Amino acid sequence: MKTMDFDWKPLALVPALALLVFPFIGSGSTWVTLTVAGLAMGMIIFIIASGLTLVFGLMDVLNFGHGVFIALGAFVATSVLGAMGDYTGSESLWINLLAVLPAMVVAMLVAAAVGLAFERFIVKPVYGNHLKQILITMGGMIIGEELIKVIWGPLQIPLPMPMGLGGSFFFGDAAVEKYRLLAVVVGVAVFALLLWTLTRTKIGLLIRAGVQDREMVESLGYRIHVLFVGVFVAGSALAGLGGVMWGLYQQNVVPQMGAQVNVLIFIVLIIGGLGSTTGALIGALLVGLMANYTGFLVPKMALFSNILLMMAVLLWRPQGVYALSK
Amino acid sequence: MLNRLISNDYPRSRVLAVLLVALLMALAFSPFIFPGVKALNVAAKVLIFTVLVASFDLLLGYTGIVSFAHTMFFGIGAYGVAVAFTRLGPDWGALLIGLAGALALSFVLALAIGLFSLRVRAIFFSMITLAFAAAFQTLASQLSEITGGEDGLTFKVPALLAPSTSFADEPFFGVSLDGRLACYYLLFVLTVVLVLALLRIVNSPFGRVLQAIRENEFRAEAIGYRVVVYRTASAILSALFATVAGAMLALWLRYNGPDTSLSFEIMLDVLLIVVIGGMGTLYGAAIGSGLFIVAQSYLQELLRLASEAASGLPWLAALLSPDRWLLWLGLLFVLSVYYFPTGIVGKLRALQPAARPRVAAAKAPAMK
Amino acid sequence: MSNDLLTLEGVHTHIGAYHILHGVDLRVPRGQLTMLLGRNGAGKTTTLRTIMGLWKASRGRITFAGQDITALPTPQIASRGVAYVPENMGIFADLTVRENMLLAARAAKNASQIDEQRLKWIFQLFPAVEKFWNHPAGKLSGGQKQMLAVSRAIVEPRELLIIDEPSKGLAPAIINNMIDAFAQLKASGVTILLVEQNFNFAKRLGDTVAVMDNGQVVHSGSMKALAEDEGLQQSLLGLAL
Amino acid sequence: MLATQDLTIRFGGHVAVNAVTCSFEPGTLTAIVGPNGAGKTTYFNLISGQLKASAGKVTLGGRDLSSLPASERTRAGLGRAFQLTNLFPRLTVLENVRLAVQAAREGAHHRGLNLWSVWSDHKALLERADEILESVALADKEDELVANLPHGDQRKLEVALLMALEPQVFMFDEPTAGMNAAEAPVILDLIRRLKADRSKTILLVEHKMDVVRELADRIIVLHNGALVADGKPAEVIASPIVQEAYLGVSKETA
Amino acid sequence: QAKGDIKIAHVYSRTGPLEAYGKQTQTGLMMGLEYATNGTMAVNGRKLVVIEKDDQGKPDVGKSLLAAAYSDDKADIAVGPSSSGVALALLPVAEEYKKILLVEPAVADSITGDKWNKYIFRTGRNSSQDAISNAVVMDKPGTVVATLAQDYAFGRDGVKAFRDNLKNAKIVHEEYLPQTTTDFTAGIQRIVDKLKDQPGRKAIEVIWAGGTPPFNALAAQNLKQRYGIEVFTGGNILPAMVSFNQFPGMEGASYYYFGFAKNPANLWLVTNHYNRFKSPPDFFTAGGFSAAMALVTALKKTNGDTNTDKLITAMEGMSFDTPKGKMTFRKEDHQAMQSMYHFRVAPGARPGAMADLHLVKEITPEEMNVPIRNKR
Ligand SMILES: Nc1ncnc2c1ncn2[C@@H]1O[C@H](COP(=O)(O)OP(=O)(O)OP(=O)(O)O)[C@@H](O)[C@H]1O
Ligand SMILES: Nc1ncnc2c1ncn2[C@@H]1O[C@H](COP(=O)(O)OP(=O)(O)OP(=O)(O)O)[C@@H](O)[C@H]1O
Ligand SMILES: [Mg+2]
Ligand SMILES: [Mg+2]
Repeated sequence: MKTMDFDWKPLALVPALALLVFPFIGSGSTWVTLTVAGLAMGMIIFIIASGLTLVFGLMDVLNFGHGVFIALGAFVATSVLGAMGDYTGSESLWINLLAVLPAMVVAMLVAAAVGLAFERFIVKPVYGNHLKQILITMGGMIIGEELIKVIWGPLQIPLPMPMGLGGSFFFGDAAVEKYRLLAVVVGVAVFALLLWTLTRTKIGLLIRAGVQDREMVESLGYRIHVLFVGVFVAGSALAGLGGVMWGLYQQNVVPQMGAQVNVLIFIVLIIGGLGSTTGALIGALLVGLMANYTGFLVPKMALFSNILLMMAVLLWRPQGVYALSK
Repeated sequence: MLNRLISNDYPRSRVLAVLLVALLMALAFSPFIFPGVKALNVAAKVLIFTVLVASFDLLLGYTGIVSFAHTMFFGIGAYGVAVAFTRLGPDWGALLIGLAGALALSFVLALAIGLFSLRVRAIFFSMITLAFAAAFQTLASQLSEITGGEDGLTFKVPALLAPSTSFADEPFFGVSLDGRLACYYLLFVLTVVLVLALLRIVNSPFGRVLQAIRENEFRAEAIGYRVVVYRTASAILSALFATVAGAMLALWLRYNGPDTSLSFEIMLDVLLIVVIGGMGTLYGAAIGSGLFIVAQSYLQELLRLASEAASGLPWLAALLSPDRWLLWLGLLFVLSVYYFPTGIVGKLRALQPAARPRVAAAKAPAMK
Repeated sequence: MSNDLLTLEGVHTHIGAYHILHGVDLRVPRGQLTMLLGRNGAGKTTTLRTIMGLWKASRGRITFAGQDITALPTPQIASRGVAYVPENMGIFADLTVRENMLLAARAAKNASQIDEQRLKWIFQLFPAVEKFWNHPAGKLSGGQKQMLAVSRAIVEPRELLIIDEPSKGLAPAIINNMIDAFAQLKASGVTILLVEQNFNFAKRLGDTVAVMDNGQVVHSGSMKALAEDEGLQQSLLGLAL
Repeated sequence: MLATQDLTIRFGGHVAVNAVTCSFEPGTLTAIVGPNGAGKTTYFNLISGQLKASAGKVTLGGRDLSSLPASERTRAGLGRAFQLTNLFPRLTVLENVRLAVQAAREGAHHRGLNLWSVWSDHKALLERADEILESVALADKEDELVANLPHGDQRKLEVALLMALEPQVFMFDEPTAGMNAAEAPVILDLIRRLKADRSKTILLVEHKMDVVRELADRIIVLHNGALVADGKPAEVIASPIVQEAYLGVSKETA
Repeated sequence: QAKGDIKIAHVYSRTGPLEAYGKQTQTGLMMGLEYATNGTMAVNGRKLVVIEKDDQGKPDVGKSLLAAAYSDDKADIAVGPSSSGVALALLPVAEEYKKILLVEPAVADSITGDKWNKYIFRTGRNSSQDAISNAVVMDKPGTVVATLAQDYAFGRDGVKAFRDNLKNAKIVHEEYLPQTTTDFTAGIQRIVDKLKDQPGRKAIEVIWAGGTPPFNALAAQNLKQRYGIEVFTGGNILPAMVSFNQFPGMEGASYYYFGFAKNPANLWLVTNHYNRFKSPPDFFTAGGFSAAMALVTALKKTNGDTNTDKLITAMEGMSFDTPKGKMTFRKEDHQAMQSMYHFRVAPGARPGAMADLHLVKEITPEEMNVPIRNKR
């Protein structure tokens, strides 16, 4: 009665890629800058994708509206941080964090609340039907984006980084933006929390079972709907958090930002394989690294690096790096 | 005769039949019933979308493949014609060369897609096509030497179809007989022919196998159908029809650019029309296109009126602002998936008491 | 309180536009094994699903342990002590056998918390469950899936077991085991409602019997009476036997 | 003649079918029995091409089918009904059968590759489909959507599809499971008629021993993937391995 | 035949990606008409009516809307659109209907270049004017420059025009990044690797429109302190220039900034915009305003006659006042010659606050040699 052995190969992809490109880049400091920035970027991508990993991976709901929650989180952050100018303007990192933390919390709460409504009115009737999910969540996405425009206006709004978080740490010639390190910390926390919930509790099992045969799970006495709502809300909240991180990174927000990241997130999930948090993390890290390396070595290909990466992974494992048996 | 023309596939609902005839008549006489440039543009767009959506329905509704790369073929058709006219000048030879080139490219890509669709899970496949469509659009705007990049291509069409050509000095029933009108009727005839051809295909033995594959691919293989072959053929056919629709678009607009024929918004429109009209029924494509395009074209005007009426309530006025027309389109999207899971055609057919005359009608002679 | 653990009174069920059950009356006496027989399409499965709340009764009343459960949602019905094995077995194909069992053992947080005695008992009845413990359940053979489905229903003590055709696809040896299992369960006070096509199986186990046709119960009585009464069997032959 | 030679499949470490060599003559009905999980369905899957063998060969009339996909094997004459019902749920009963007839028969419909005729013009197919539905007593339900059929009728339709394929070799996987005693005879009659034809090869997986006793000319026994017994029904049933491992006369089961 | 209303169709992005730009233009246009007609909204007794058309940023939509405006709505003259792509598609429509299209604010050179026809006028600046003024700002001997631009026609044309107009400084590297780039690490790294060991003054010229501009990423790298690399760029709309404040002292050349020009029109615009919207006018507000002033000036010259040929004659070579001072439609290609502004980001600028620019010098039209690219 043992669980299966852990599959290390995909995990090794990340260092393998980094080492593989080293000779092409030549300069050590450039390599360090690119690699560290790429990994940290991967972490940010992981954060924005993590909510969808939950919802798509566990509940098999392909939520095209996920991007809206990202945008929502970012817009809420502009309001919260805007109201806390004293804190963001301070040079002290700790006081800055005092502003960023509430922004994150509020963004997550708002996204969660909207997620609740989204689940009830949009997703609930279409569980188990991918096509309808795609259609209806796209409708939801359009509505959400327009509502953001109604509330915050259609314009790009600046979301300035708090003073203390700007700038970089320098190690010789290599530069690492401070903000990216914060992203790594947040990303690792999200990852650990997700992993714990999914592997140490029955929740993950129940949801996977519920997706395959909802009636049977109910017949066993579980209120699957409550669970589904919970997961969806959690996924939305994570998207909200991702929105804050993404918005702060770009330092400006536009209502379309959600739609802009959707494809990226999907690619990460495909690479990672359905339902695997670890897979999503690896997918995100690979995407982050790959973007920087191709951007440096063959900038013309940078636009297509994600797709090439995805194709390569799918040729190796058609179900993504960590596929559940299907 | 009619029977053969529509491949024995009757609307199976009196209301639907009336709607279809009304739509056909409206499109046939549109220039005379609804004068004005805008109305003619709307009518032409209905024609083009009817072909595009019907071709997509072959893939989605009949074969059960969810692909987001359909606009890619639409774009290839449009670019084929646009590039040919730009390079070779506005004559019919250019049109043929452009269309042939586009069809060839679509064929190859669709073949690849069809084969690929078998390798990965369906849901993966649709996400991958999404990424591909996005990449293709980027590619089109990157190759500005050929495609005109973001700015697209503006070009001239053969004299017969150009707006400046006039066939009669006097207007006919208030409509000037110019190249624009000729172009409209070219599109009209093409649309009728293409839709009837598609109708024949979905009602052929081949079309029936596609439905079986949609329902249960595994079993279709087990009773002796090579799923790869049928799926790929369906993907290719659907792509070729979409390519022609794209060529029609370019011919009508005398312009093409990445957003015009490749944008994801068009894909969304197509999806929505398929759903509103009713998946797996080609008539739905026609009815859906008619309704949707007209609604889309006049929604902003409608909202302007509504928002003025609601000016007492600022928040409502903000929601009803014509600038927020997409909001209402999105709502329409959600509601139609909610309340019209089988689309307009499905709803209308369900209203008709004689629910299954198709089999009965087809079988009656066979029983003797 | 009556001796009936479960009663259905004049239950009607519609599925979409179809009217399937036309006033089903059924009593399942406490501590007994009740067989529900009837030809294909008689409405047996529909009756069971209606009891479980998976389809809602459009008219009539269903009570469990004296309380009205007609309008309760499925999870609440299950939580009152009802276990259900559906016709299609309801196996979670992507989960392992262990995970399937763990979900059925609602009190257990992980596999080691499943009642060991009971698990041993199940392993002995259905060896395949132990053998494939860490395998994806979707890969099991047809009969193995059926065993898993029944195992899930009995991994925790329940008051009422509702099972739709447990013997289908099982090898004779396993059918024997299953009969043993039901007998043991019954002895421990569990009430069982079985739909069964296999009359031999039914004969050996049933205390009471109800025969359905056209969405109604057309006969009910004791199994013994039916088994001995050739004439009755004859008249119900087309329906059930 | 259908034959398998050293047919084997492994799933990870588990050998589900282990070097089974056996041949089946036209005109005989061979029953395949064995405990649950013995590998019977998997053996069928290997023959009809749903699974690729790890080793071994499948031949029909001397022709090696091992590398062909399932659809080609069906066309070569192997017909198969499934243990777990596997139909086209949102098509009508008639359409399900018609599709199978279309797949099996040559004709102007080119086995479904004809894009330019109307399906209902191919009347012969419809007639044949009707005939088959009559024979399994489903004719009155031909316009129903399969999804709405009760389980028992779906089992019948499963058999009807097999009939429609008009194969050389008929493989039935528990055709009467979930069918009641009044309905099962329809299917059993069909099998009897096939048997009477004397030119068809029939393979039957069945757990109901009375059915096996009555129909089988020969029984083979699979146990843990291996062929452990082969012979006349009476002998095989009496053999200790069947008595113990299968019928459970002694309590030892695998 | 001076009777009836004068219909002006304004085709712009009320919705779509350029919604923000389009709305500024519309506001500016309306305010400009108001200012130019002294609030009467009429010329020679003929009322000016603006018909708004939403092109959604789509060339095909814009095309059919403009055709409908000329033909169905009988518009006398059209203004717009927001995007260059749409503008290029509109040009033939104006020719087809033989009506004037006053392009504002689309910037592509080809609009008044090889795609031009005689019905096209433009009040907006073109890419060359942008690039030339930016070149003027940084063109000092001994300067080595790397450009950072978006990889599409706008970016490449911009760099080309910029390069053509540098006399003294030397371009050592051109970096093109996808329009949608959000992570600039690799691109900046490539530039830094190229520039850091160069002698002399080192500069990066950023040519970026829309999307996420690279300024934050550049700022985070401390390039000035580490390698002595300076950053230059053109102006932008106010929200986009918030990130400029991370580079106190950064220089560049801009089309408009509300505090720069001191003339009655700008004074009126800034005051009234503040009063009505509680914010200063922006880039495209000034553009719309200029277009309105051009129209009214032309109509006054023809005494309210909207005959296209008369208008063209009136407008060719016509000078008119705008919030940016005097502009003149060059006869050859109908491009409005206008001033640009050499600016410097205020040394004490606070990150996150609204952009705070100081005027270094007005670059007058005479100082810029804007090439004529059309064929007449
Ligand atoms: N989803 C459905 N939609 C419409 N009708 C249905 C549906 N499911 C079942 N039916 C119909 O309800 C009737 C009763 O079906 P039910 O499955 O309850 O029969 P059953 O007695 O369990 O038969 P079996 O022994 O074959 O399992 C049948 O006539 C069937 O056609
Ligand atoms: N795809 C697969 N992956 C892994 N194991 C499999 C797979 N398919 C079948 N098996 C295993 O192979 C064995 C044989 O299964 P099979 O379905 O052939 O049994 P069977 O003899 O038909 O049993 P039953 O009478 O219960 O239908 C089972 O133990 C099953 O778990
Ligand atoms: Mg049943
Ligand atoms: Mg089996």
